[in-house]
Amino acid sequence: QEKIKIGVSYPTPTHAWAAGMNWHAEKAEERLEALYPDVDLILVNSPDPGAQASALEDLVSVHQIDALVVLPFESEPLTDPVLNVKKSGALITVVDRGLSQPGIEDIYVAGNNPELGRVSAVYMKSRLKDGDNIVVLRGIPTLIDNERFDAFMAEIEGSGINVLDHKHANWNRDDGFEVMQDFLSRFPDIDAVWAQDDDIAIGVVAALKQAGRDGNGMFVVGGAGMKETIKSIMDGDELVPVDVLYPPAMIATAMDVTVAAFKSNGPVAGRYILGATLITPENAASFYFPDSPF
Amino acid sequence: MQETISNDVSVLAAERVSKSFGNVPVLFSVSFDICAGEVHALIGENGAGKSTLMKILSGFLETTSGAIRLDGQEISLPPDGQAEALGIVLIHQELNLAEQMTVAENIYLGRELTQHGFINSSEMARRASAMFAEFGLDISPSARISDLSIAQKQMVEIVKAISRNARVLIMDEPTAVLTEAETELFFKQVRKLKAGGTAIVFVSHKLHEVKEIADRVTILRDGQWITTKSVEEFTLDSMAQMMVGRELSDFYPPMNEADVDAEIVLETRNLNTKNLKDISFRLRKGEVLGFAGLIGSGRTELFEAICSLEERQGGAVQVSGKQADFRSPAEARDAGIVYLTKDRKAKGLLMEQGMRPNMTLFALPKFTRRFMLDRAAEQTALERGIRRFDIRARNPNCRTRELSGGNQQKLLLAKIMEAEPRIVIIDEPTRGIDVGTKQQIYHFIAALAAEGMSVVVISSEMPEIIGICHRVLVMRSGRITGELTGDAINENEIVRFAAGLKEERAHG
Amino acid sequence: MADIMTNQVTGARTTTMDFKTYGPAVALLLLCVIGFMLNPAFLSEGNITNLLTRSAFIGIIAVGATFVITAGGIDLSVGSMAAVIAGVMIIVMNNSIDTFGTGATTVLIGCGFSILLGLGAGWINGMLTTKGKIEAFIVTLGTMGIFRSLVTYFADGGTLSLNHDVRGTYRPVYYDSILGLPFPVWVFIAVSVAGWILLNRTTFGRYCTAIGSNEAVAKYSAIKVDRIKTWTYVLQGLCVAMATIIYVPRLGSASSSTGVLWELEAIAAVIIGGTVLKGGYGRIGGTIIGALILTTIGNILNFTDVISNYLNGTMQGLIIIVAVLLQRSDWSRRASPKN
Amino acid sequence: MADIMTNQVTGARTTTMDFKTYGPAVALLLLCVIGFMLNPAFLSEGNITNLLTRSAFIGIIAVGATFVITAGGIDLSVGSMAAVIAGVMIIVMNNSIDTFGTGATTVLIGCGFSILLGLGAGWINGMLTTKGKIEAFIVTLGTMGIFRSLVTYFADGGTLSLNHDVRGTYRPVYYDSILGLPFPVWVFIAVSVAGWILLNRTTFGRYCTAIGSNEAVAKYSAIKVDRIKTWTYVLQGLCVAMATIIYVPRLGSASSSTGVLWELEAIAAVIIGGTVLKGGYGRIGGTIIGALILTTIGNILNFTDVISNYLNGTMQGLIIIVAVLLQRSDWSRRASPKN
Ligand SMILES: Nc1ncnc2c1ncn2[C@@H]1O[C@H](COP(=O)(O)OP(=O)(O)OP(=O)(O)O)[C@@H](O)[C@H]1O
Ligand SMILES: Nc1ncnc2c1ncn2[C@@H]1O[C@H](COP(=O)(O)OP(=O)(O)OP(=O)(O)O)[C@@H](O)[C@H]1O
Ligand SMILES: [Mg+2]
Ligand SMILES: [Mg+2]
Repeated sequence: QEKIKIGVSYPTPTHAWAAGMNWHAEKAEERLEALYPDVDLILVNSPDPGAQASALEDLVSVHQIDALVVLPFESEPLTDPVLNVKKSGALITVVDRGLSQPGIEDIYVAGNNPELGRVSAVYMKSRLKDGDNIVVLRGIPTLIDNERFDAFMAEIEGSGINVLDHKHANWNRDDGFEVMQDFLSRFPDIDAVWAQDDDIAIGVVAALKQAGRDGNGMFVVGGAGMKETIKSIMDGDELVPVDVLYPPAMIATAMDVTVAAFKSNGPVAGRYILGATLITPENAASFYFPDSPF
Repeated sequence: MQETISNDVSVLAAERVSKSFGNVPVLFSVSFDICAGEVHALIGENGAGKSTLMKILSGFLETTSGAIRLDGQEISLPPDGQAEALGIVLIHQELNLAEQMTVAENIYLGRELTQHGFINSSEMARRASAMFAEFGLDISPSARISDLSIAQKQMVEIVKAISRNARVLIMDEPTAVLTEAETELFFKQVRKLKAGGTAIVFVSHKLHEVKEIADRVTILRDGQWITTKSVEEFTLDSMAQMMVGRELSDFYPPMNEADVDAEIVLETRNLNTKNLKDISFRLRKGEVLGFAGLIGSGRTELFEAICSLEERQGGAVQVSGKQADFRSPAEARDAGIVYLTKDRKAKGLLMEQGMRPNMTLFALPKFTRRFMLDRAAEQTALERGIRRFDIRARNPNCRTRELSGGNQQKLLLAKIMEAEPRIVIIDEPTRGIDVGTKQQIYHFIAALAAEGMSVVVISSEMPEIIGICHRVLVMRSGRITGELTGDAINENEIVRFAAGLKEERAHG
Repeated sequence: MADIMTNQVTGARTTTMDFKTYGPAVALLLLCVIGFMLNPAFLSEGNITNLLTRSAFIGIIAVGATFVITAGGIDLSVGSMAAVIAGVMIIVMNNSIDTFGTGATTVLIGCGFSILLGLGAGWINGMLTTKGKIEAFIVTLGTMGIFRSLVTYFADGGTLSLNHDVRGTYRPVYYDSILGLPFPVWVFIAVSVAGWILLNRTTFGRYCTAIGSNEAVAKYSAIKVDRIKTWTYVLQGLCVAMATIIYVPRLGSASSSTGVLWELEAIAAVIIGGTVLKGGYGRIGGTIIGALILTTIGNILNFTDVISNYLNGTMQGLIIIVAVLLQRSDWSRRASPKN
Repeated sequence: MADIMTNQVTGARTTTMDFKTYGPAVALLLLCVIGFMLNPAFLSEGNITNLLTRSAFIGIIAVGATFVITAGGIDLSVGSMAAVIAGVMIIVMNNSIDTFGTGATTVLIGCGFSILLGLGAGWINGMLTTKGKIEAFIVTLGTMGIFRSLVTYFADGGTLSLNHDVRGTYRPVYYDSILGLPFPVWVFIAVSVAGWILLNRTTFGRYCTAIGSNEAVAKYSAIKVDRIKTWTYVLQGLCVAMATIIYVPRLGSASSSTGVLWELEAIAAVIIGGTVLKGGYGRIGGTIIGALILTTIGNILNFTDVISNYLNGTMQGLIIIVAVLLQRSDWSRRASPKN
């Protein structure tokens, strides 16, 4: 009997968030294939946009997929390749990063990047007062990073909080550590740090502790919802009191919805935007997945 | 004083040329000229400045002071071999070939034949073939340089230079690595060029060759012009004497009788390699054993195989009666057997390093104390080597490349002798070495043998083989074809064995 | 006598050369067999076409790299150069729309800019290496960083996108076929043939080989070493520009992640193909097979989920090493002494 | 006369050598002056300490790379090797807790494993290069991919984290100071001194230089070329292991992004320091200064917001090129002819 083939394409995990996504994707594959023997999910990951475009070609020409779940490396370069998949007749589900041309995808599942920046800034404003100083450690220079950063700055604007400087720490612990070390040498008075991402935050915390500047109400806001961070929020850590959710499990959601498109009798096409929830000690437990690598 | 210069006939001339490297002067107001249709030989001790003068005359070096005249006109020669466009071609003392490229590609490098803008490979190969045929050489134009023996490479250099139809052909020791047979082939071409009006400069330490081919001879000593005279006015002895500045008596050392019953220190039985077939011979303690043969007869390969520098394909080697299958040159060295290569530039010395690291490289384990290099001992070794082999470096800190060719050769000899071997194999021991030092080296070899060391001399210089060896083995085509002992060693016999006119079952 | 010797030498040489020549081809064939066994769709026309088209980018760049490497140099900047050229091309085309519309003129202006930039970037690499006398590795490591950060700057950290209508005009350059072969494959073939002729049949190629083989000898043969070396980098730049011209219509965008690691892929293709990294021996044919091998490895890994995704890199590494092991013969022994 | 001459020459020689020797140091000094002018806090004790500690990783790896490069090789796998060693170390330590607790024993077991892995990985690189007769560039490009993907596999694409209590035990190795200098700096100093002695005062170092200058001469000088070359890779592996041992306690984690591009940084440090990429001339002192230069560039760029973040790479590239231009003197002319 002919199987329903669903290709799942996403970037090769090079940092923990992506690894978490990969973990959730694999779990979902196991679960869905067990549930529906006639569904075959094919997971491929690619190290760069060109390779992902190639992988999409291969999914069509070799596997002849019926549906595609894709987390594009970047929006622009993958718009056309995804369009080509669509032309082969496959159902398209886009995850996280929208394509640059509307109307290609049948289903859209995403987190909310500007909201992540905004929620972080709102929290900063709630803890800091006029004239306080913060530094910002950004991710890899990409659209996502820009969206988060711009929304953050827009929200901070007019609050009287000074953003002393912002540097790219590339969603990487080592870079977070080194950039923070240098910020600490450079600015004698820092009241809080927006690290944007939990990996960077880990490096920032290490640098703060090394310099002995982790007291006096200093705090760091990361993002994404790494399990270690959530655990320490649950334990009431002062230095990293909150986190802003950007769930890697969204890929599983997308796979569920896509399979549902073949299996459900209800309509599934549409947009599913997941919130950028502020994780606090009160709600942390519900975002804690101890088995995930992230 | 420069009465021999007559500007109206000389094609190329140096006038009161001086040259210093940094602050070291090596030529002092030297004048030199070449006329069309003559062979002008330049001789002198190692480091006298011959190569320097030749490079100046062909534009590879600039003068510090003095003038160069081409056809009587003062000229400043363009650098880097571009003087070729003016008809001046230099064969460097050291090989200058691109190893990975083929013979034909090298011969035409820089002036490829083209057709409609594309390289005409077949035509170049055809012409190269024709030139080799005219020479009487069998080298394939499509062979890669790296696969040729050093003598073949030298012939390629010569053919390359001759093919350029130069007006002035300057040759810096072209015959140093050639056997007499090849030298004859070469001289035939030289005479032909001379007849065609080419002006030729010939540098050599083989004085009999100078006597044979040159019309005029200029002698340099320590960078000073000594004399320029017609070749008839010299005898071999007077040439040597004027070069060295002293009388050279007892050129070859007195030969002590070889002890035919001395123990056998090295023996091979039915040794085979890629090009060698069933080589068997014996070397006795205190013996000087010569190996003669033509280009590619396999002498080098034989001893490289024994020292594990080349692959062996069967056969047995014994050193002092014990099986000796060395797995590395280091094992051979530690067993007291060393090989001195004739290819000093590619295999012998680190040209970019100083003299000291080169001197001790081969025997380096000897120079360690508590795991550290003993630099004082290295320095002592260098000083010893310089004294023993009369290495003349104006600047002891100079890099090896800056030494004159002959002094490099001496350094190589000193390097190998640092290992204090019991058996030493010297491939072309006096390649590029002046007569004075040659004499010293011959006496040195004789002294080694007298002390009970065994010496193998691979040489293309017949007089040398005859002058210092107790016994001579002749090789041809990868086999030993003859053996000569004592008074039976003479040029005639060697040539007959080497050329295949005579053959006996060698019994070593 | 000498006759026998010479013949023996020549004979031995031919066999080794053959193995050397066919080694990469054998490796590629083996890969194809493996691919077919894993999934017969591997040999489908669609997949073969995809594979060839994909190889075109790296292949064209690698043809340029063959010259640089043959002449004893190296260029680590090609990936970033491609990115910055793509970026500037897109900016230029988007800005030309007002004046020239969204038609072929705009695309041609973009392509012209691409070529100019490629030549210019190559010339800078070449001059810094020859006149500046800095080692090529350092020069191109430097320009690699510079180009990469310039494209990030131009794109403001994001992605530069080609105007939608211009893309429509430009699209066929990547997606259309002539006589059943996609256009990029034709460009690849043309560049390969031109490269082969240039390397093997012109004095320029001969000089590259001579310089890589022994710079002093080349210099003494009155070859203008610096000029030829500079030209190899300029040629490399030109190849990068051509690869970019067919790359841009594929994805219609450029960002700081465009062309990452292409330099290593290009160099790997060249060396897998049998060119000697230290210079002095280059093979365009081998380079092309090398590029095909690399793309095929990626393609095959997309074909199977037998292997954990995370181990793709392991497979790639192993295959590259084995492919070279296949053709190692005794070449390296011969080539290694720098003499 | 000859005497006077000799002295004069030695004089001349010394000046060129001096410029060569001090070139990198001058560049470093200039950078420090610039740093200070941009922000006086640059010269604060805290920042200098940070800078030295950071340089330790790349510095230690670069000391190993100096040997590999001096002997005419290259190792592109060091960054990935560091990542995989760090990963395995963490796994081993986490698994040792049940048996050995969270004390020093566990940490020592981890370190022991690290050393073994480093030696083993280096040995594999060395054997493939020498016995396998594959070019070092390809071998280590292959192992680079393999190591990188192995750590991704072990970490399941994510991050491997060291048990919290073990980290407590291990932490001082990165964060504690002895006599005012952090422990990693001491290790760096020790490795540098050992490396200097090894390269300049032992037969091994002499042999590396000889092999790098001319492999054939080395062979004819009874040097076991293959063995020495293999040892350089083993030494490189050891250096990577040591760098990893001081890296792991810093953040207590390893992931697939650990050590990315360290290979290029290490090679750049070596070459900025004056070692010749083609081999035959190596300088440990230069390498150390090279490593400091690279770290200082990054540090300075974090100290100013004059330059757009996106242009960091441009500044880095420019500074590297200029630093090398500063010390080019006439060395490259001397070194360029291969024979
Ligand atoms: N590039 C150089 N730099 C410094 N000194 C040099 C250089 N080239 C040659 N010399 C020195 O110049 C002197 C003359 O050398 P040259 O090579 O001309 O001697 P030669 O007469 O050719 O000797 P040989 O018979 O040994 O070849 C030597 O003392 C040599 O050390
Ligand atoms: N590595 C090699 N590969 C192929 N042929 C070789 C190799 N080495 C030497 N030969 C060939 O083997 C033959 C023997 O050369 P060998 O150098 O031993 O002779 P020789 O008696 O020393 O003479 P020559 O004076 O030419 O050195 C030559 O024809 C040479 O070209
Ligand atoms: Mg000379
Ligand atoms: Mg020989």
